[in-house]
Amino acid sequence: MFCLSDKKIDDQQLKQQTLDPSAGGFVCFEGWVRDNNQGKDVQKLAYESYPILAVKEGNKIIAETYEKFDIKKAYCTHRVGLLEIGDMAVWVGVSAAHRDAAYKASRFILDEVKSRVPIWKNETWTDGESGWVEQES
Amino acid sequence: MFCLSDKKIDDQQLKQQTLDPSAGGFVCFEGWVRDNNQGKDVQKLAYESYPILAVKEGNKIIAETYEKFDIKKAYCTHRVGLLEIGDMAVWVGVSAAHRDAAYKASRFILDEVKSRVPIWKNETWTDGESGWVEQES
Amino acid sequence: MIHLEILFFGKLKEIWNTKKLTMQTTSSNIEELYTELLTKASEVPHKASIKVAINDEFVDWNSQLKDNDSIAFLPPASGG
Amino acid sequence: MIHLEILFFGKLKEIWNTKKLTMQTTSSNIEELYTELLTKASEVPHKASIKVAINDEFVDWNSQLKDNDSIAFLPPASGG
Repeated sequence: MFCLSDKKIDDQQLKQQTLDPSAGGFVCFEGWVRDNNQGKDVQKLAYESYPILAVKEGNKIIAETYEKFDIKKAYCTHRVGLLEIGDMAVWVGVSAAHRDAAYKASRFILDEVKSRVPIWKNETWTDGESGWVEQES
Repeated sequence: MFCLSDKKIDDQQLKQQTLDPSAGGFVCFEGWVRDNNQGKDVQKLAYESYPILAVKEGNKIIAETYEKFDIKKAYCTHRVGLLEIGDMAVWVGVSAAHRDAAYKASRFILDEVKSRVPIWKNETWTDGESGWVEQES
Repeated sequence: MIHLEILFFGKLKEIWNTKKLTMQTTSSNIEELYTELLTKASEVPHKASIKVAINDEFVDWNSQLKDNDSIAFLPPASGG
Repeated sequence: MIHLEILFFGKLKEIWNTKKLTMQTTSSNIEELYTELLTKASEVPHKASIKVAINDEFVDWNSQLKDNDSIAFLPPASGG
């Protein structure tokens, strides 16, 4: 399942949802707000989203993941709104019988979410300026 | 750092050690004892190790990881002794500025640990039999 | 004449200086509507990178418009 | 004659029916020692998959032995 959250992401709860007694492997990715990005000192940032479409597209990605990879469970939550340095921006968790599927599915979800889910990052830098950030490769 | 542990792995503490304010991504792998393996129902299992050599080889892998990938921190802990279903057998965590390095370094550590670190799995099945398990591909 | 709601996201809000506007138009598809909207833009955006949605569904640039549609223009995603 | 300690791990413990033995030998390297030990094995293991350590360091099969060395024979790792 894919969710948007305007509060701190509860990664422990998400992990509990992802666990499965028949799964031997669990891969999780967490993206945090760094104190710097693309050479600038970041003070805080905001993620804007198009909520209905974001949830729809995110869940389409999760459904594709279940089709493409031999996994047990997959969850992804993306934070929106105002975030501080060190806040978690995105959490992706996958459980699977074998490690290869868990790694590949996790990476697939993260890459697809970054490129397809309508969410946009606006950074405020320590010099007081702010701006929309283009996707990094 | 690579460690062996004969007690339950404290993944929360390991994660705290791996976090880094300049790192934007964190990838973690957890391997659990499944209720089945290679078609047999597993009741419990034991990991035997050659402790001195295991710690030496594990830390050699961590050092290679820092050389090969642009990462901030990497930790791996492997459980040894008697484990129950659902216990965590191995934890690998990597923090990095970018997701690609975090994923690749995490997978590298896991694969190398599985193939090079002198640890052996002995499973007890629900039919009462037990045996040494060959590495899965 | 049809009545439309137009939504802009991310940096497109700055280019059109609004996040939402309503309008009457004779444009019959997205392509024509976009050309019409360009007259109100403060700069010309990189069109190839823009995605379009009608009523909360991604659609093609040649999609037809009908009365009371809600059209969204989306710059490249930058989440994660 | 040198005095050695031999350690077996994993399923090699079952093949040699012990996890540790001490012995006197005239074998001068690992290769010779292994051939000598095969006479005490309950079955012939897959040699190509066995790794060897002397005094807690991985070594080659042609490594020389000296008095009081501790030699370990390790089947393929199966951790993780």
